[in-house]
Amino acid sequence: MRELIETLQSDQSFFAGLPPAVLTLIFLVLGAVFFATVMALNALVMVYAERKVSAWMQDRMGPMEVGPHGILQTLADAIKLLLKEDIVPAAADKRLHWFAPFLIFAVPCAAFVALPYTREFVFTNFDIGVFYVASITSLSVIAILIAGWASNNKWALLGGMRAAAQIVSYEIPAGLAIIVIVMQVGSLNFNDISLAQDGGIHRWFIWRYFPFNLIAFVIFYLATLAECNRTPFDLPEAESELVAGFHTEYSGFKWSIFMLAEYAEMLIVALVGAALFLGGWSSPIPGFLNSGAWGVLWFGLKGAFLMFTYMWLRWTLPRLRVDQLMHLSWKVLTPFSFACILGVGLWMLI
Amino acid sequence: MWFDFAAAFTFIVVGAAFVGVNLLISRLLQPRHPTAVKLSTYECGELPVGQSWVQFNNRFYVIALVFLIFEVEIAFLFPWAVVFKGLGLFAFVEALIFVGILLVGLAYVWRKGDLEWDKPQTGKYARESAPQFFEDQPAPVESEVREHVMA
Amino acid sequence: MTSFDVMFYVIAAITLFSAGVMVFSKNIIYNAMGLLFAFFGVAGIYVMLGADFLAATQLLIYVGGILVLLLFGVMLSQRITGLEMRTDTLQILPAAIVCGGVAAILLWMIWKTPWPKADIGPPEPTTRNIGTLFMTDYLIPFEIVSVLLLAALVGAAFIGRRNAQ
Amino acid sequence: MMQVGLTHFLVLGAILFVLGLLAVITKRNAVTVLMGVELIINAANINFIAFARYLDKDIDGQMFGVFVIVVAAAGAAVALAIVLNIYQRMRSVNLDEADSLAG
Repeated sequence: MRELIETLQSDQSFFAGLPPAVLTLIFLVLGAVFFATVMALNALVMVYAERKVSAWMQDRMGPMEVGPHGILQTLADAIKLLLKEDIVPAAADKRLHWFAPFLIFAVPCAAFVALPYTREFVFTNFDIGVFYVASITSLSVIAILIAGWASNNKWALLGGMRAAAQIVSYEIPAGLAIIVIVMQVGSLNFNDISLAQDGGIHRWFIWRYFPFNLIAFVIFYLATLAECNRTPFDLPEAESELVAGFHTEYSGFKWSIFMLAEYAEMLIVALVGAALFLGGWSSPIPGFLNSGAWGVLWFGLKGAFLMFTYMWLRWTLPRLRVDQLMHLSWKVLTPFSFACILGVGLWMLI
Repeated sequence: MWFDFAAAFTFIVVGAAFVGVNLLISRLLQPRHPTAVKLSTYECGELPVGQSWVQFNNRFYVIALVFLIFEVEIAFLFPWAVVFKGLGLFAFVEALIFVGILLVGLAYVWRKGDLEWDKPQTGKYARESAPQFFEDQPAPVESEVREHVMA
Repeated sequence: MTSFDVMFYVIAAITLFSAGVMVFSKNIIYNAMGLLFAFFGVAGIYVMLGADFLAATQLLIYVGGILVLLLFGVMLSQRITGLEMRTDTLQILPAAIVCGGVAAILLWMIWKTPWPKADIGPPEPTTRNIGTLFMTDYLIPFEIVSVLLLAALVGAAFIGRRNAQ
Repeated sequence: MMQVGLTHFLVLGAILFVLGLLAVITKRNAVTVLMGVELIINAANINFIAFARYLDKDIDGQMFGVFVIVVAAAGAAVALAIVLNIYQRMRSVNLDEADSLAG
């Protein structure tokens, strides 16, 4: 990205006259707008895919009316949501009720900046990439707590508290699973991590140090699933007991901002999982389309595959109980992730 | 480094602006007919009782506490993991001591039952200990009910 | 003014404004929100000072950890009605005198001290150095941190447990 | 307007410190007082790191910063536990009411 800006400046191009700071700012804003659009489109596509996948798994048709095979259904839903009345309950704290959607959307947006998209073109080259993503995504807890509190609704507040307790519990195993990979690479930079897995499917981290990395991947997968409040970890939104959880009192487009953020967060954890364990932008077949912009394709495919498995699980598994949830996080995943660090560490020494 | 963080800052600002623009568009397009019933708090059709800013069980606090302590540990393990490859056995033993001491803490809260959430009780014990809200019983004080529900 | 200067003033303004909200707002949740942005701004200041690892640690521990703990503390320690979410202020006059005095002394000191003019280069990545220092010069503090955390965990869990009484 | 240097960071730290101090003195609610303490700690940390960058040109100051953050986390954890305990005994977190040792 920075190289691109420098090339544009040095050329006798249209941009040559602009001061570097302004040019950089323009490019950053354009990039950010691009990624925000990607987040919105991602949600549109994923909601459609989720409906079709669930229909397929339950042997029914799913949306069929709007457009061929109902492909415009989510677009119609988005327009509908845009036109809906936005209700702020009279008892709510209005300012914070407005504030929470902004925070919850800005957080995943900031995480996109550090991911590795291709071998040559990195948007940014964070030296602390993984750590940065881990810390910025931990902010969404605050947004959820604020949304739950500001609604001044018992279901919303209880849902928010539950969501916060769940997310913070699963941040620990997820972080420890990331450390397992960082130990093997010796760098927090996403591109270094992807580079270490370059050269085919057998070089991916998920297969190395068998079975420790595989266990770490499973831990990371389950923990991030829980952080996204997805089934079987969707207790904060358990509709039978808590109505809609922390966004019970949100309607209209503010509600859809929460949905957008949820799908964006799913995309982020899927992409981070792909970058850490499944080789990032590198091609699964050695030497096959393993350069340049193809990286985006591979990276996206791996992420899409992980997201498909999220949906698969959603329509397969029942919801956990609260006590099972805490049990799984603290008494199963956390000890096992420490065991993975121990095992990989010992293995690397010999 | 500054470029990367400037990019992150820009993304946060643009992300918030994206929300703002969309909410503004929505605001211009949507109908606005607020009524008292529409603006009331949703409690499954019942009239809301009291404020929702109720008090919760301390268990939430203990979970957050254990989380904070282990989060700090993770923050310390990240730089260790970066240099582990080059330093070898010595660094491994040091981290082992570091993690081992903290695992004592995890074992403590585990043993003391701080990580337990209420389990649904079954069998004879459940019938005896379940709260009885029947007519022959004195009516439960509201706060007790709430604590029971919120636990 | 370079872009560095502009960024400094932007971040400083965010930090000071939110710290002001934290201090002067009477609603505890608003105080916590002010603190959120103040922490964020301080993380930005760390980045400007070339401490990238520390900035991310600030986000992870302060915002993702301590602030969540504080919010839980607020929600666990308030009465049912919204009125109690307000927090009163006491001792305004003596506080103003003390704080004004401290501010005057600090600013006077900063102004009077002849700070050496330093030529500094662009910031370097710090994580690797921090890791190495943990394993060499700061080995004992590194280990003692785990003892401190253990003590805090056991002590706070003991005190905070509901049936401790 | 002079170029941003060490002095600017120190002044920012000083103002943050004073704001935190103000919160600690004037607030009645124990949780808010804790927030003020966190602000003070952050102000001190800015100074550590500013000196590390401009005077020491080393990262020892940043090491100090990391340890300060850890100690702040441990302190906040224990302090909040105490506040919650006081609340359960006295049904109040106002510091001027929690003046009895006997509970």
